[in-house]
Amino acid sequence: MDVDSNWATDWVRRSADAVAAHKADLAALDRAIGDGDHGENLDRGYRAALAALDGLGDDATPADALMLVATTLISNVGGAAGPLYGTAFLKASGAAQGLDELGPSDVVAILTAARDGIVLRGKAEPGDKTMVDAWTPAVEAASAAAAAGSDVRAVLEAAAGAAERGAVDTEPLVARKGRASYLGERSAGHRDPGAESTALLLRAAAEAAADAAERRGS
Amino acid sequence: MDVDSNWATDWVRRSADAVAAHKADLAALDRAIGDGDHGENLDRGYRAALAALDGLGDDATPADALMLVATTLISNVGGAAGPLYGTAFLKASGAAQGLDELGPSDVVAILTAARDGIVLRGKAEPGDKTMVDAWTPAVEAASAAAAAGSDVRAVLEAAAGAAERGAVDTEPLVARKGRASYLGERSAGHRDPGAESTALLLRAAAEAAADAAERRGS
Amino acid sequence: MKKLINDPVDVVAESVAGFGAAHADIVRVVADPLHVVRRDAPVAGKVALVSGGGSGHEPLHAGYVGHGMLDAAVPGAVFTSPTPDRILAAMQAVDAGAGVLLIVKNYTGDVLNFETAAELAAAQGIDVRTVVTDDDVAVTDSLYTAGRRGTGGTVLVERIAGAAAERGDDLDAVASIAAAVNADARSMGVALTPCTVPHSGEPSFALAEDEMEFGIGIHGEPGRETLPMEAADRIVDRLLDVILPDLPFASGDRVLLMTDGMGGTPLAELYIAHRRASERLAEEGIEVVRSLVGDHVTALEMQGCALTVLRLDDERIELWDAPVQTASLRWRR
Amino acid sequence: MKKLINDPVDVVAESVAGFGAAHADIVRVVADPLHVVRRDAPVAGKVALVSGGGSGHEPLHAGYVGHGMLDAAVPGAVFTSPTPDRILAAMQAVDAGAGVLLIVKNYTGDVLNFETAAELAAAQGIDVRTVVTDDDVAVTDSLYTAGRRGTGGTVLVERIAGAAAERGDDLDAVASIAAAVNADARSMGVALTPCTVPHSGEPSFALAEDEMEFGIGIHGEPGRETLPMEAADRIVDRLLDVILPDLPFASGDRVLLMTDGMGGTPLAELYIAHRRASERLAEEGIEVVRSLVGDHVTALEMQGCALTVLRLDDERIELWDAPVQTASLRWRR
Ligand SMILES: Nc1ncnc2c1ncn2[C@@H]1O[C@H](COP(=O)(O)OP(=O)(O)O)[C@@H](O)[C@H]1O
Ligand SMILES: Nc1ncnc2c1ncn2[C@@H]1O[C@H](COP(=O)(O)OP(=O)(O)O)[C@@H](O)[C@H]1O
Ligand SMILES: [Mg+2]
Ligand SMILES: [Mg+2]
Ligand SMILES: [Mg+2]
Ligand SMILES: [Mg+2]
Repeated sequence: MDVDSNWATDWVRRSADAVAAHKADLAALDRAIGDGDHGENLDRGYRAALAALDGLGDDATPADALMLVATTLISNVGGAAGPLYGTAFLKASGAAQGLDELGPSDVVAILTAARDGIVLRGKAEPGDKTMVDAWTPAVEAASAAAAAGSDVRAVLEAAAGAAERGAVDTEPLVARKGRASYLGERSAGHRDPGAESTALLLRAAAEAAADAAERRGS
Repeated sequence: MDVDSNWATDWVRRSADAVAAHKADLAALDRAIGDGDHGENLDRGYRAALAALDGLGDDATPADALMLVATTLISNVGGAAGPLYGTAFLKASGAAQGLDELGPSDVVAILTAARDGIVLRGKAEPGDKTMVDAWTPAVEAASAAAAAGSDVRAVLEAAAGAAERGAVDTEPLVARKGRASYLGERSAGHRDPGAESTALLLRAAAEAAADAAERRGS
Repeated sequence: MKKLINDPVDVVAESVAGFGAAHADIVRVVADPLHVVRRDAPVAGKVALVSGGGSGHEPLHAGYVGHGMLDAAVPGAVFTSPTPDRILAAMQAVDAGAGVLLIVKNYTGDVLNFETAAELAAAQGIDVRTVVTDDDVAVTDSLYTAGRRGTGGTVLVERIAGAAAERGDDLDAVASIAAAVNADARSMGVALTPCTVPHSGEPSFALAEDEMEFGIGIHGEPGRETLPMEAADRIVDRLLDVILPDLPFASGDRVLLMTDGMGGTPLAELYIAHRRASERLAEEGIEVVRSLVGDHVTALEMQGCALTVLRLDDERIELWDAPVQTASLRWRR
Repeated sequence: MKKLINDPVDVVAESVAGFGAAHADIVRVVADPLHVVRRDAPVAGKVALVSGGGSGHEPLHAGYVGHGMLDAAVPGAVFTSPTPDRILAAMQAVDAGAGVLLIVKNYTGDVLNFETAAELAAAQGIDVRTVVTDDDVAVTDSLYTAGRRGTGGTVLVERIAGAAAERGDDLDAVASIAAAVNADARSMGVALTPCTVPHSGEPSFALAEDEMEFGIGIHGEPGRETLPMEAADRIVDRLLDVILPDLPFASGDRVLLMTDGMGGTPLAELYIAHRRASERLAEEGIEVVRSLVGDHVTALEMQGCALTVLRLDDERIELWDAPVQTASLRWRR
């Protein structure tokens, strides 16, 4: 089964919950190799997004919900993550344009557009120890799952799992982009906060899809 | 037996040693009810006085030595204690004027002049929890000893003992002069640093007299 | 962590409001989207200078808004770049048609948010140039990192370019003076204590009683290396050992020497450091012709110091000395 | 205790030397006996203002030497009044025959040392007046104590009396303006952390993580009482609850509001406090017509803040606004 705008808004709500619940963890990761504000920044952004959801009309499409997340994050998060996540959701919204229901390949297109947006803005390569190291395996796993005939729920499950592994895999890396890069070798041994938050957001997407499937009884 | 200018210069040396040895204790007392600089200030002054002793001619009188202490303390100690001790030694020097040998009544006159100088400058009364509370019993004990026919050594021993008891007796008092007075009731329970340093200086005076007596074999 | 604050969420808004109340003769504060503009903005015919960045570095940047320096400052959350909507609003408020120069400290967040704002402003017909400051020599490898950070040199860029704009230079000229000042400035700092972001409550890093963080960043991000604590003169020499060969500064150069606090350093200690730095530069035949000592680019209550050396020439000296009237830098007005 | 110093014994000498190097356009430093004079001293025909006190309160007093403020400052050891020989040397250096006004903060040590210096100067034919500042309302009982302490109000006295001297007022007039400003100023401070005197190495007092020292003195001497830590607005209200009824300040008054750091407080926090203080004064119908926010009278690296409120009239406003050119307070020059 496919997902619709309910999934998109549920994703926002679950993302807000996850970020709020892990705010302190993200702050601690960012304190270790950055400046400690990643948890607070994302939380401020998602609280604003949650509030903004009320303004979304009943006829809103998934693209509308994604666009709302994009603009809200851009004007509330700040720091590096604000424009990066903002661009991700902006591009994701573009990829969802005109669609009321999203199938497995649509979801892959959305995730790919999001990842490409981040790379376009931030110019990080895989292995630079950034959120790209969670997004890239997520996109790959999602593509593989879709190619293998999985449904949306399984595609997002694959993406979330890969992002989580990708976040863990940033630990030995030496940062080459963002604030952590100033630490050079000393950045190794710590997980990248942006990769961790990416894993949280994609897990929220998967849970929203699982719940949608459950509700529709499939 | 009486004392001469050797006693006066020995007093300076022993005072410098005693202050250096108890610098940290005086600092701690002053930190509790003041600003913690009393030890350092007096130590700076007595180190300067020690250095200045070299400039004292062979024909220097006790009054010259006391004057040298006065001017050196005035221009090196600063804070409240600098002018107070400075005035004390200035007046003490005046009381010793013209004398090469000091007998019991001369020593009483010197201590009295010193105490009066402090009261003149600082306007503290007995019981205000200041150095006056060490000087006043010291003067009284010295007078009593001299009146009873004691020699200089015993007179100064009486003064030192009384100053020490006077310093201890400042502990329950509430300060009414100097920095400690800002604490009001909270100043009770702490010994006054200036009273304590007075006890150190008078103990040094007594030891110098004892040593002079020993040397002369009396 | 004890701080003179109310709700941590309100720190920036309340602080900027207090700033506006204290300096109403110089600035105007707009609460939403939050930004600070000089009282008389937009100034007809003048190129406008806009800067901004995370809060917690006060007086940077709002303290430098006024005649002869910035036209607007855009504060972000503590240690967090401001968002593009605020930056855009500030640009719109101060543009007088002569264009806007953005002065951006080189941190990924600042660069990305100001870039977005610049795109939006350009789309509205505002003529925009951007100078990214990157004077911090603590970052060794600019190729495999986000590049050198913008620190103390930013204040000097704001001042000298601000004076050029006040003199009537056009956008390209102001931008090129700003870029040249940045290119001739070098900075490096050391922290003796960490700082604590209000909403975090945890110190930004750990330092033992006998350690210092050498090459610290102004966001409390750990520095180049943790070294044993040393005497002030030795610390200053260590900083200059990195700073001087980098440009390089050479015998005969005239420079501005800035000894900057981190927020929590007693001024008396900064002068001790400044004394050794001046002495060392004299030993190298470098003449300190202008000095600036105090808290200019801070990291909350962090203790330590940063040195900035800027090569001067007659024009820069003239611009430096020109009238300036801001909350934190003021003379001849 | 980590400090940016060399040998603790050299702290004051090295710091003042660095100060002199940084501000050679404004001051001249004499190393022995140590004092700081304005570059163009003695100024013909002008009444000279001399102040001083223990070091550790920077920028007080050396930071206020210059046109429109002090003619000389005399630094003592850290938290220790300077000795009479230094004070006398400063008076001799700046007296231009029109007399010298001594501005002395009311601490036993300062009063006694300046008194001695004044006697020596008078014996040399210098016309001397003394104003003892005692604006700190934290001291409740002036009869059975050394009396109220001089704190933030001292800066305002130095500034306004300095402008009067620059205007050409004679010694009696300058002294009476100084005394009147002191009489109309009220201050009180609170510390969140203690400070550590360099040669001592021990914090001046102990404060738990949830405590503050209310009515702190600027030498880190314990305050009126130890209270549980509170939000900034509540702390500011507590301070004003003591300050305002004391003069008393009344609805319709025009005032200068000074929100002072203790040395280690981030500027952003001072503005948060200033915001509430301005708001509260407005609530009471008191109009804040001039503001001063920052580190002016500090206690090394102590964190906290002090508020000073001074009643203004047209003349004081005019004197306040007159040109001033010192290291730490400067405008219109
Ligand atoms: N150039 C970049 N490309 C992709 N991601 C980046 C880049 N720079 C930083 N990031 C991500 O941003 C995260 C930090 O975000 P955040 O703490 O909000 O910003 P800041 O570093 O400005 O404080 C990093 O953990 C990293 O994942
Ligand atoms: N008015 C006074 N009369 C006599 N002694 C005083 C007076 N004021 C202070 N003292 C003495 O000075 C001592 C403090 O000296 P010190 O610490 O050197 O000066 P400060 O208080 O200026 O730091 C007190 O302990 C007290 O004995
Ligand atoms: Mg961060
Ligand atoms: Mg003391
Ligand atoms: Mg940040
Ligand atoms: Mg003292």
